[in-house]
Amino acid sequence: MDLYEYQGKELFRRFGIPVSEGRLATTPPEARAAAEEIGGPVVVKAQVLTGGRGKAGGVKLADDPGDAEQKAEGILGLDINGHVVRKLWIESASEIAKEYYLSITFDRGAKRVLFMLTTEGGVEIEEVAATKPEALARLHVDPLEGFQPYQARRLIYGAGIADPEEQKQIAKIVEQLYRCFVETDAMLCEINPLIVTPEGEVRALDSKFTVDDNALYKHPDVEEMRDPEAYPPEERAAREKGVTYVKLDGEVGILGNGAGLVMSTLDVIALVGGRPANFCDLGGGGDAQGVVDALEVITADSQVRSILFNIFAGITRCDVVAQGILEALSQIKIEQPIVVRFDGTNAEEGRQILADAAPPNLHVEPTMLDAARRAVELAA
Amino acid sequence: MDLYEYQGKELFRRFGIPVSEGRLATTPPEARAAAEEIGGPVVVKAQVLTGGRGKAGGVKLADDPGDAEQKAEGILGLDINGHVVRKLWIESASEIAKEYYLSITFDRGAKRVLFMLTTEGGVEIEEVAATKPEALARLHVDPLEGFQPYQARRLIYGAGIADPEEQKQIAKIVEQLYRCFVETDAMLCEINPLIVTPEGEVRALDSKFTVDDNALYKHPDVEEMRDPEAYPPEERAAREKGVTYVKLDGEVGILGNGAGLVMSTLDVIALVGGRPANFCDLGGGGDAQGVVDALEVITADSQVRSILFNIFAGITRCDVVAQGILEALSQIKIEQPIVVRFDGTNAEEGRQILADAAPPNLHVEPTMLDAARRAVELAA
Amino acid sequence: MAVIVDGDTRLVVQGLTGREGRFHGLRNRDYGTSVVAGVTPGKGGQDADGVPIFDTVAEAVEETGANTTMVFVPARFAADAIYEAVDAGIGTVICIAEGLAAHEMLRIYNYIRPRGITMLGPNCPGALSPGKANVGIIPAEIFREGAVGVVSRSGTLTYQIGHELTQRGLGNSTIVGIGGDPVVGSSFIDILERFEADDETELIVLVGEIGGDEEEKAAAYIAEHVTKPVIAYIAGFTAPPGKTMGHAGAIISGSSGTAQAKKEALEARGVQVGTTPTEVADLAASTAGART
Amino acid sequence: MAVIVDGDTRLVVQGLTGREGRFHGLRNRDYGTSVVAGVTPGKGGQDADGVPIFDTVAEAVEETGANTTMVFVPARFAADAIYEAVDAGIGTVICIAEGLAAHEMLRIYNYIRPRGITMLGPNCPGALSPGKANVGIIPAEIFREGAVGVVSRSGTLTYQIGHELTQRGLGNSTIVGIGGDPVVGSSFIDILERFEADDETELIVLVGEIGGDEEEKAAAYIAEHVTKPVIAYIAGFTAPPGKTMGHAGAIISGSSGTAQAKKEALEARGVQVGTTPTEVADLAASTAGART
Repeated sequence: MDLYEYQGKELFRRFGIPVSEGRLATTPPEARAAAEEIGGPVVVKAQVLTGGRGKAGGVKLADDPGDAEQKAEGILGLDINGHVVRKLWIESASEIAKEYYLSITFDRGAKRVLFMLTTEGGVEIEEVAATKPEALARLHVDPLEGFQPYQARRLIYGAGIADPEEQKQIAKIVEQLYRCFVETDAMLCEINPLIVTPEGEVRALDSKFTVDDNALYKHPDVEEMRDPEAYPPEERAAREKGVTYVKLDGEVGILGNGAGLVMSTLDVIALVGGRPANFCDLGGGGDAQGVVDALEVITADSQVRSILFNIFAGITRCDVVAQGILEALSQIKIEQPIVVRFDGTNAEEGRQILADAAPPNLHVEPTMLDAARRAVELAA
Repeated sequence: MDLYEYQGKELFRRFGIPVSEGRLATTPPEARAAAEEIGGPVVVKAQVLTGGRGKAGGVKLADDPGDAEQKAEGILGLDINGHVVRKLWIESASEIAKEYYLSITFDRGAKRVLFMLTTEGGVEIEEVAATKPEALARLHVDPLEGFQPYQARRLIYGAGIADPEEQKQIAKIVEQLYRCFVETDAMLCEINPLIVTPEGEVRALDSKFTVDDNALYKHPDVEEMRDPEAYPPEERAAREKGVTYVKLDGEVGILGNGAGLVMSTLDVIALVGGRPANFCDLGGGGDAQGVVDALEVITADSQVRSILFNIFAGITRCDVVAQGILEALSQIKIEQPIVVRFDGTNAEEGRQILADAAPPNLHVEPTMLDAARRAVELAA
Repeated sequence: MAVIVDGDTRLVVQGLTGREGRFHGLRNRDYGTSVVAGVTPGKGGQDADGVPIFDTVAEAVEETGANTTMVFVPARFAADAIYEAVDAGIGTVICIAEGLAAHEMLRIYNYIRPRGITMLGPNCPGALSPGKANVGIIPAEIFREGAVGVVSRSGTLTYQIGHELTQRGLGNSTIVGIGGDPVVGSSFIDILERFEADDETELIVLVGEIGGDEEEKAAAYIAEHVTKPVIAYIAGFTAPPGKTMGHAGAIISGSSGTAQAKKEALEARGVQVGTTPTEVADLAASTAGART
Repeated sequence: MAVIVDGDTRLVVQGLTGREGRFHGLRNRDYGTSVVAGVTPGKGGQDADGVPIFDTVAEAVEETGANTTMVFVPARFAADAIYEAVDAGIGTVICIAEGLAAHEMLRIYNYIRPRGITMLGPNCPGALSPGKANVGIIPAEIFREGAVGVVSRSGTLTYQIGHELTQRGLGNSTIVGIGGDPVVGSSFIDILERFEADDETELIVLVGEIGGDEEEKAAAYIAEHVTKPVIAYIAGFTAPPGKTMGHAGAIISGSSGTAQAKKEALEARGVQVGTTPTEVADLAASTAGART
């Protein structure tokens, strides 16, 4: 789960990482009021779960409350990479002497926690990694060792930060960021830029924060930060029903069990000349109600012209999926043809159930490739 | 550092381990007032840093506040294994259906944390270990793994606790006791007995709690619990000066560098027919002031008839010790003869310093054995 | 020989009394796996169709000599279950449960790794050595004994490919699902190393997917250490960047971790990559044919 | 050969710029140890009498090829220093600092142990292989080369015994102080194993003290695995029960861990136990004489 800048900063603040004072606003008058409360010049920042908002005009300096209201007016409603701006973070404007970069991520490959620090902040870290790799201090941390002060020192000396006052502040921020990362079950906490003011104060000027979905149950306070409206309506509906669904741009609705098989099905559909309308994974335990819910989500997409069930059952059982299909057909009006391919656990039982009920417009195919071809034909 | 029962229970309470309501009292009227506040029958319990207070008459049931005052009168001032009772814990009396035992300790040998749980509580655990070892569930925990719920299950099933309500409460207590142990840097947390009331409620009825001296700097709240009056006055004075000193019962005052060498010196003194008056370790860095402080502590013991300096210097330097001896002789009136044996780092320089100053009543000997014999002779 | 599971496997099922645990645990037994025990706290002394249930894994190990566990408990209890198994002396952990908190699994990985524990999953279908043992949820009836070792990040996709191999007359030494979670107990490399050392395995099929760089690392490892032919498949060519595709593992961020990049990395090291499961099976069949 | 430290030791001193660290670090160098670096955060680029100082151990290792560290920082910073060294690739840690929090050291022990790190201390005098290298605070001038390996929980007591050995013409292969804190990186057994394998060592002197059961375990190990003669000494026969005698390690609780119990355990396994350092040296001399 991705957090908005202001939410990430709220977590930073709780863990003692210095951030600027700010207020949330969803309307221009709220932006004005926020600027008044904060006093002095403010920055009006679009809150969107995507990058590139600066270039898209989503961040503006405002000299006074009136100006803040005006800037808010201009930013609210902007479409930034498909994300419509509905929230603004009004923040006390900072004077910036230096821009650094600090992050902590979950390095899947190394099976370690990875810190990165560079004095080349304010730009994309991938760019720094590519063009000035020597400027980027990286350090892996064994989670069983946990945070140790030397880690901050290695980062700071590695990045070439020589000012003792900065060293002291950053060492503390590194430690608190580690705590923040672990105690919120984060996958990524990025501060870019980590600024140094002309007075030498170090502060997080932005936040990028991703929390592990599988650990949200431990953090109801973070779970509450979820903004359902940040996601496309189909995905929102799917999430409410517990279906793993990603909207794509084609005509063949796809439903399978297991992410790998579903991705492979998407690829095969493309290879035989079709376009997948979605990614939809019934998951491991797929029960009949899950099938009904998934079909409901898929058919809500008006682009869908045919539906392909590609099931290779292991923990899932084909008979249960077959029952789900029949149940869905009895509950929802489904006009698109359905192509079914069953293999694995109880495949014959599943096929038998469908054969016995013999619903119209339902086609059982013997192989994945056959089923994909048929679904593409039917969508044509 | 050992904690009193009431201090350990205070820590238990902070970590969510259920204890009975109680009040501290140092006089009989305070005991009465405490009993009044608590209401109902109370137990008046001597607070001493030693075991066996029950047999010594240090724990009494009181039916009402008047009785509590009377019982307090009888217990205050008792000498229990050399510890004079100065504090009482007045605690709401518990009905006891069962007595269990639960502890967590630092197992030096196994380099693990050790849990022990048995339903044979209320007696010394060594006795249970010796007579009914099968009744004692033990479990080692790797500190890098930390607490995991299965640990509580293994203990509970291992101890044969079958009642689900007890299982649930004890599982929680086991978890909280682990947290308490780790987060206070304890070396031992023992609950004996861990009682079950007739209503099925599980509660810690006693506490034995030892905290790592080397970690006290992290826990000022625990450090504050130290009761200087609980220690013999010589040891108290030594502690204030930062000298490691244990009072013994003989005539030869002993001062060395390094615990092993000092213990060995004690043994050698005994072997050559003398009796050591103390154990006193200058420690690793022994500076001149440390020598002065240590001599002050040793000579405060009126039993001391001669003083033996046994120094084999590594990190310590003999010249520094020699200067300390001269400084002490100039500052304190020392009537006892001093025998000095120097070897190791800067031994010659040290001997030279003493030879140059040539204080009266100071004897330099070439070997540990010679020095021990001389000191015993001089004490005779 | 086979790898991970074989005739010496003595399996304890953590969560054998649950609906899914019982269904698959008993299926594993029906296949011929020595399912010696189940563990469900509070149900010690009961049995599941004759398999004795214990309160703790330690008891199960002591009483039955179990050496392998299948973890079938809900994700929130899986970390505890894994530690319990490992501390009770179990050497091979197969975690079917999915959705463990990533930080928990990261700690487990770093805890068990230097202790020499073998682990598959979380979020894995298990391991099947046809004719010897099946531990997990792989539908064994579609596989037969043979010389192809399969290692995969995805469950059902593995069945698909294994199924197509079977249709071409190719059997398997072992089918290993390493799991789709962000951190899993074994990497492709760990399993490739075992297949390389395994007498029964003559050909290896590696089934990857978008996200991470395990396939790229495997490519480098294969070039250095694997003498047996390897055929690969990568799922997710049509996946849009920046979207999580079901598996927590299957996410592409920016340019790295795409199916195309993985395919190129593998091909650069001389590994043939099929574009569909069908093509993978065809490549395997022709490679196996060429060798015999 | 010698054990722990020898001619291949390349030493970094953590805390070389401190008063004690500098004194002993440079003494070690004067003895002939390759002291290649010092580490003090913020003093990188300086030098201590020609030994280059680095801000981090990682830099020191990279620049100088250090393989051993001597930790001479205050106790509160020692855990951090040890992790820093180990994570920078240092294989041998000698921690002179004393008084680390016991829980911290317990975690360090369990962290480094499966990683194959060798550690002496905390609260140890280090290791001296006469004629080869001295790392720590052992006064090297009183020892000479020879065939007696000494392992001890106590610093100064070790010097005493080594000194008496020297007076009897016996030299040492290595003198190893394992440290007096409740948890130390190496046990008697770890060092006995090394002495047994060490060509130069012909006789072993074990110096124990009251508290714990390391001596009892060593006795059992000696009976099983040590073919070379072992002479032992135990300090603390006159220590009263229940009192801490300086070393956090040296405490007797109840009946276990007494000097008498340890002596009996050793003698039961055929180990000669001297009652004074002098007697130990005499026993060693006669044993060595009998063998040559």
